[in-house]
Amino acid sequence: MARSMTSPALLLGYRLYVGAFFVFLAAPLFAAGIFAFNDSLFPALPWQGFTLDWFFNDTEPKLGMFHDRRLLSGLYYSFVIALLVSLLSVFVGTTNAFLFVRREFPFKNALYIVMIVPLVIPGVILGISILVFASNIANAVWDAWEVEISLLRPGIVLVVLGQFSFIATITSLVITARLRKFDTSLEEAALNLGASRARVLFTITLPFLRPAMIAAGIVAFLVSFENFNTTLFLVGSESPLTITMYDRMAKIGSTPVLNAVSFFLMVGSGLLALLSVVAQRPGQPD
Amino acid sequence: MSRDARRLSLILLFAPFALWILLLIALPHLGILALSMREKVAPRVYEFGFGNYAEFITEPIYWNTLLRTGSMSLLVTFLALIIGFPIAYYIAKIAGKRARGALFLMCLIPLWVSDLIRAFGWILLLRESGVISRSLQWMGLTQSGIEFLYNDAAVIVGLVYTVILFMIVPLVSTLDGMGDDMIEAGYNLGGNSLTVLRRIIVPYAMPGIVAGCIVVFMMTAGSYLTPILLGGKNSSWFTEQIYNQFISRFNWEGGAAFGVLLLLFTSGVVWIGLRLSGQSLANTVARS
Amino acid sequence: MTDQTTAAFDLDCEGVTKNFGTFRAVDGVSFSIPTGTFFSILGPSGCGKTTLMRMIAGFEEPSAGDIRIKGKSVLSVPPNKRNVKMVFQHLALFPMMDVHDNIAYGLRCAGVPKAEIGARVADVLERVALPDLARRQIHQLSGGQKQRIAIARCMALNPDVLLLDEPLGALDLKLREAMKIELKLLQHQFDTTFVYITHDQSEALVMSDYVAVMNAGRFEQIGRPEELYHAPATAFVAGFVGDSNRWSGTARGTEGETVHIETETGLALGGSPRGTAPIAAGTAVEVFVRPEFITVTRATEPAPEAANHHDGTIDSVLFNGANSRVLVRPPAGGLIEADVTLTGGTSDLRAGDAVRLSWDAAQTMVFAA
Amino acid sequence: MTDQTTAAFDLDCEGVTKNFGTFRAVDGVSFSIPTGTFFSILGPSGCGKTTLMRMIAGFEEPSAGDIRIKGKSVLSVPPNKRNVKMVFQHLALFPMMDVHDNIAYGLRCAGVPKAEIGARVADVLERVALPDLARRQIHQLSGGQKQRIAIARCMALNPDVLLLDEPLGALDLKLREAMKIELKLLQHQFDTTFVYITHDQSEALVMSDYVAVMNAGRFEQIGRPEELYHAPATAFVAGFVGDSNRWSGTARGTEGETVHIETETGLALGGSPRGTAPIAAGTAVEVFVRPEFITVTRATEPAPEAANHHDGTIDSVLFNGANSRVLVRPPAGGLIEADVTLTGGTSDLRAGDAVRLSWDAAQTMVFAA
Amino acid sequence: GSAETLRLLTWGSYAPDALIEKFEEMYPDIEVEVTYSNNEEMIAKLRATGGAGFDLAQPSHDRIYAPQIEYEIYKPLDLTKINTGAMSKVHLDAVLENTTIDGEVYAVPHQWGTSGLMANTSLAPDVSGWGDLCDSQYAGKTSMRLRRTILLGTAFAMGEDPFAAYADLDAYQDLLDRVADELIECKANIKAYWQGGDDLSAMMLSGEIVASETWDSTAYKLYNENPDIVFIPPETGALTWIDTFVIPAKGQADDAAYKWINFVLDPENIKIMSASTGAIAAVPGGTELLPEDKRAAVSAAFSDEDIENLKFFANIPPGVEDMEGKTLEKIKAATGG
Ligand SMILES: Nc1ncnc2c1ncn2[C@@H]1O[C@H](COP(=O)(O)OP(=O)(O)OP(=O)(O)O)[C@@H](O)[C@H]1O
Ligand SMILES: Nc1ncnc2c1ncn2[C@@H]1O[C@H](COP(=O)(O)OP(=O)(O)OP(=O)(O)O)[C@@H](O)[C@H]1O
Ligand SMILES: NCCCCNCCCN
Ligand SMILES: [Mg+2]
Ligand SMILES: [Mg+2]
Repeated sequence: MARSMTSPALLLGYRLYVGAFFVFLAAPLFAAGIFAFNDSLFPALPWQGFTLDWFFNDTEPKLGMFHDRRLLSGLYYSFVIALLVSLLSVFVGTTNAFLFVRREFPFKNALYIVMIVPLVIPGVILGISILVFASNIANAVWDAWEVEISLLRPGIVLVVLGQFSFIATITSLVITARLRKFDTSLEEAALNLGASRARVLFTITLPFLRPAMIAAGIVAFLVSFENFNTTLFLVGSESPLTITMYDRMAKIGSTPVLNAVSFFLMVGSGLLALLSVVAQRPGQPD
Repeated sequence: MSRDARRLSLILLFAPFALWILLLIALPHLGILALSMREKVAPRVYEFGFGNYAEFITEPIYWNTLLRTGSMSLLVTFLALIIGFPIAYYIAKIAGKRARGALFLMCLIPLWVSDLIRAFGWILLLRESGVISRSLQWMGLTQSGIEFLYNDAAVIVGLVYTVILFMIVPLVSTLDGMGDDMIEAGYNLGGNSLTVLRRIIVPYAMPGIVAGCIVVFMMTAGSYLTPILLGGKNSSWFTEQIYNQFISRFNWEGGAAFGVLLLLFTSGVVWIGLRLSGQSLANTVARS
Repeated sequence: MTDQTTAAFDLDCEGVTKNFGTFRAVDGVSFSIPTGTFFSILGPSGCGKTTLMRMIAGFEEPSAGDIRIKGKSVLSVPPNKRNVKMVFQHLALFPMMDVHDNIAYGLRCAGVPKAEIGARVADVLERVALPDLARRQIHQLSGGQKQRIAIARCMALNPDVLLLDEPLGALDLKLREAMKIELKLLQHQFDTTFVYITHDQSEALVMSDYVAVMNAGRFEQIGRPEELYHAPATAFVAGFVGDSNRWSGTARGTEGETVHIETETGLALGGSPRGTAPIAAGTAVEVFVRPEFITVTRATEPAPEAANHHDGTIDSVLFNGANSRVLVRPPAGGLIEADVTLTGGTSDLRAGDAVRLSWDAAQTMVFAA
Repeated sequence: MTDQTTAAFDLDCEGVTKNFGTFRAVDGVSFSIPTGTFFSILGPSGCGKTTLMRMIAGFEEPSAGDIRIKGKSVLSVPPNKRNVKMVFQHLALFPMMDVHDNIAYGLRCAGVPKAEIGARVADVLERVALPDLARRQIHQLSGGQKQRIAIARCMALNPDVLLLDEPLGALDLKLREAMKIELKLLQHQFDTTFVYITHDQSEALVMSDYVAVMNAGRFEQIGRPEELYHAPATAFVAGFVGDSNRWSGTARGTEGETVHIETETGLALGGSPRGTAPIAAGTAVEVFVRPEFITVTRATEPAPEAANHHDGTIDSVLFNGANSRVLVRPPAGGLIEADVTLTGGTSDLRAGDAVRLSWDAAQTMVFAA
Repeated sequence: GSAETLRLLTWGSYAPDALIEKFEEMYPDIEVEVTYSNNEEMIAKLRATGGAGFDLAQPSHDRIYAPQIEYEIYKPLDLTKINTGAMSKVHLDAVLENTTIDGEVYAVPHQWGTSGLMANTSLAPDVSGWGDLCDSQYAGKTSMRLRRTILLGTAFAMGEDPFAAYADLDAYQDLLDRVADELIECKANIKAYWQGGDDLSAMMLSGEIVASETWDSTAYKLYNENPDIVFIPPETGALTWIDTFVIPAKGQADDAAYKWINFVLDPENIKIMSASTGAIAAVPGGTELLPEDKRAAVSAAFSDEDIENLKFFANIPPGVEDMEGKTLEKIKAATGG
């Protein structure tokens, strides 16, 4: 192992550094989480005592998150959006994987780069470009026929499309990587054993891809859930949670209920992340 | 499969990709490109021209902000690399097999919450009445509270925090692929730790380093919430300018021009970076 | 086993050719395999073995020629409808299924009733002597077990022909040795035609009833292992099958059965002409002598009667138990390998010893180059 | 080559032990390697070979014992200061450098002046017979070329000892055969002490001056290849080195040099006691007979004089050119392997033939179990 | 089910849950969905949608005319459906005057309030004018929101009338440049620019700052927490805004929108509303409908003189928004300290 080369003192120093790094990683989350339990109207020291009011209390001024309908509906929209985004992204990620791993077509390498590009375009620009594009179409249609295509106006559909526009790259990369590892002789073996092409797809190839599809779906879900920059420009009246929280922070004032939501999200995402790890390794050493 | 079936299935596989890239990436970007070349001459009267770009060039505020955003993003990228590399190396090469997975997962923890909550957390820690300042007071290290928030350092800390895992992940995966025997061979042939790091580990990890730097740089330059929420009165970020153009000034044309400029600028920086490191997008970002 | 019309040959190929663009990977290959034979195709890497097998299985379409299974052309039969099963080089067991499901897969595809599947899986597992592994995951199997499951998965479908593409390639040395013998026993046991691809001559020789030696897309020779070894039809076969000392040279004249050769290194040899091309004085030739036919005696001791005698000193002794060998350097230069028996006693040959090498003209195979 | 004080032994280990937690991977290993020797460490997977080698190279610290290079203890010398170079199992060539830079790396580390480096790289490339590859990228090399570059990279530094950890493991069969001989020639050529790790007995036997057989962290025997093969000190060595027929059984009594055995399968054998443990009537024993010492004669023909005779029928004939073998089934059951020469003529043995197997008591190695 | 949705685009706290629940109880077919926003974002959103996506919005009275001219994002109101009689005449007239285009009325008033100063009187006793935020004795302990309000306030503090300057945009640009210089110089004095109500409250309550530019409503809330913190109408006059109701051009629930407008005019509902917003309803006696504590805060803040001196935000002519925006950017980007 590569560690054998370092002296014990150096190794200890190294470990301390790594430890400090993880403290750094945890600190803001810890701060955001812990104040959810502070019995105060402001998320700040001094510590006023422990309370669960910011989760469960049902009256102002300490309205708990589970009674705050705006936060709850934000949570709901976030969930719906994230679900749609992950389904769509996993689907397109899968077709892209087959396209780029299995098929030959002109400009394949260049198009593969094109597929990666959305990941590095600033989210703000994705948001505005899609907003402008959709508005232009909708306005043109309106000007021509006085027909309003509300799907092209800021709202859930645009948010989903906007997030999808770069999350699809993530899922494509994850699923493509897995498909590259797929030994095509498995498919030939199945054909050889008498299976039809469709059967091969559903009994061999897709099951092989499943862990990657699940993991990609979860990543897509998390990234969608926390996205702000792109969503900001595309959101209509159905605001997902990040937007709701931002509005709350910037336009109303933060109370520990925001910490409560943060805490709730940390726990939720933590569980989801754990799930994705489990999904990745059901005893398949490949 | 017959020829026709193959062609049909190719088309079916190609369609989602083409629709995605065309409708959500290419046309919208062409759209803002077109929009950016529209000058407003009077309410509801526009004509073609490069006025929005001229405005950018003649107005130091704008290009200063862009340069500031660019240079701070480079700084953040550099810091993320310097801080993240030892961590990635520890995870990939030093931690035991079990600890490795756990540490890797712990690196992903910041991803569990949104930018907003991360920034919120930093605000709670850094502000004058925040946890750090209060703790220092409590320990008697300082009399009055100290403001750690609302300055460039806070922005950099917050940004490094947000992006560092995107540096660590590709680094871990390339370093993972490097056998321990490579490092041992480096020592065995007489190299000291510095030589091994400089001549073997870093060159080997180059694709990962470049991939990490590209993603981190782009994310930083494109970030919005962190610089706004943690930044001080002097800190403007270029995305904020874009937002202002669009939202506060209803100046879509100007905002579009800024968007195009940001994209060109960051792509240019990435291109130069790839050139200098002799890597390509395909063997860096595409692999991680 | 099945109620198909019996044909003399399980598999017939006739002028099978495959072009990839301008490159001809398989070039007019014809052969017929009698029912129940262990048939090997032996050839160097890239000679077209896999391509030929993939055409038989239906994964590639021949550019020319015909392939018949049990006498019927299968050119228009899609791969999933051919009763030719295949064991892949890396076995291609389905990692997401356990052993039972791997074997049941083909049965399910064939629409075998659920109730029967269990019994047939158990039966075939019994026959490969792994009756208890039905519920194991693939990654829990050892290399040899995987091997047998891959065969079982095919055999459950009672194929007319089983194709095996270098199935031992991925195994380690010791296991490969063991599996050689085992594969032969399994073929006996199933009594099905096996077509076995390999580039390892020892595998081909040990297991096969017949071996086809393939080179650059063509079959050079088809025959029993002993024929190939002792009576190679071409220089390629002589060189590829078994170890040989090999020289290039020129024929100097013929005397009865014996042809006199001078090698490029300057050795004068008497050999027996082989192959179809005639050899006269002046013909450029390739000469092969197997190390086990060369007798090594100390220079001080009497050497046996033989057509060829060469003196030299031992350059190295390669002790390898029963298969030990010496490298002898004759004054003319180059090295000659000869098999010796080393007992570890004081009488053993050592590097530096002066020796005389002797061998018969009959063991000196001469081919026109 | 270097101006170090000459010592009788390039490498000495004394009671070297390595514990991983409670597990003892290497257990009191002692040996001395004379200058310029090809020394192999042969043992099954997991026996501690790599661990021992890593301690010599300095990548692990021994839990006990001493390691001396050219007579000086190196325990406190860091790995990059030991003049022991290592060829790794997967070679560990630096993929981001070309051949020249791989070789120059060590020279640069050693502070060799720039001007000299070019010459030394060219020189060592010459010596491994690859003078033209200096500017090739690593991935453009063939397996054998990589091998030689990995050795060249080490040899450029004039090491006292070169360690090689199963360097042929990743190569394919034919190449491995060729490299065996080549490695031995390279060692001659550089005249440096090679310590070679392998689990392949044929590699160890063919190349080495001395072989140490390792098992479960300990050295079972150190000796010349012939000694190990013909006079194994333990049952483990007898079983691990070379092919053997192997039986478990019980000693029934001793008569002069000969001990009488009954195997578990019911064969009565006369053998010669080996190893250090005394064998008396009733001792449980392991018996080994090498296939090449068993003579096969047809039941109808006279068999040679020998202490052991067993009749049986041939179960299978494994034709493998010079190394052909028959599996004979005696009435008592089990299979006995014997080497035979098959010429492809009509007189060759065939499956089903009745034969008699004969071998001497001296070739029947008996160890107390 | 078949419930109609009223998509309300409004200021934070302008749609308290209690009121929404009450409304939904009253009109079970209507579901209210609220998006919090501010003037700029409201207009930006409606511009992006061409006036679609929302059914009712609440920009301030000065933000209706120009956007409507330029983007046509509002639809004319049917005043007959609105209980205008319940509104206070000053505010209604002011709004109608500002938002009537080609004879069509686009907005009616809802709540009004002022922008001015806030100070912790125990720590900063002498704050009286906009310029005091730049007083070096409060160095590092003041704040402002970097929006047009502070531009206007500073202009007044410099003795100019920015609203008058709207008539001549060149002159206005000149004024803006001078304001910018002033504010850039002031930067060193400022701790941070606040964004919404929250950060301001936190900084003020914790004592991190002692004085700031503010919305009066924010100050009233803090007065409740700490009576030392009071709203201070600047000596040049507090800037008065009226937040209105407008119906976006492609609103799809006009009836529900009118219902909401009338609903919040009900005195009982005004009480709930004002308790939440801290602003004063644009109805006769609106101040009376403020909750006790807020009313106290208002009377602590305003003398009659101050009330006299109120300055309504004037309609923003097209183009001004952009000039101001650029000035703000310039201030933000300047490295003042
Ligand atoms: N799809 C293809 N397109 C072009 N050339 C091909 C294709 N498949 C195989 N070839 C070429 O045909 C030749 C024969 O390939 P094949 O795989 O049949 O060799 P092989 O005898 O199986 O070799 P190995 O022992 O290495 O598996 C090779 O030169 C190979 O490069
Ligand atoms: N760092 C370690 N920690 C714990 N156990 C170890 C470590 N390294 C090796 N071992 C154990 O020590 C034993 C010897 O390992 P070693 O690698 O030396 O075997 P080897 O003889 O080289 O085997 P192979 O031929 O498979 O390479 C093995 O059982 C191994 O699991
Ligand atoms: N410039 C106009 C400001 C209008 C402010 N409305 C404020 C509502 C705050 N709760
Ligand atoms: Mg092949
Ligand atoms: Mg090892």
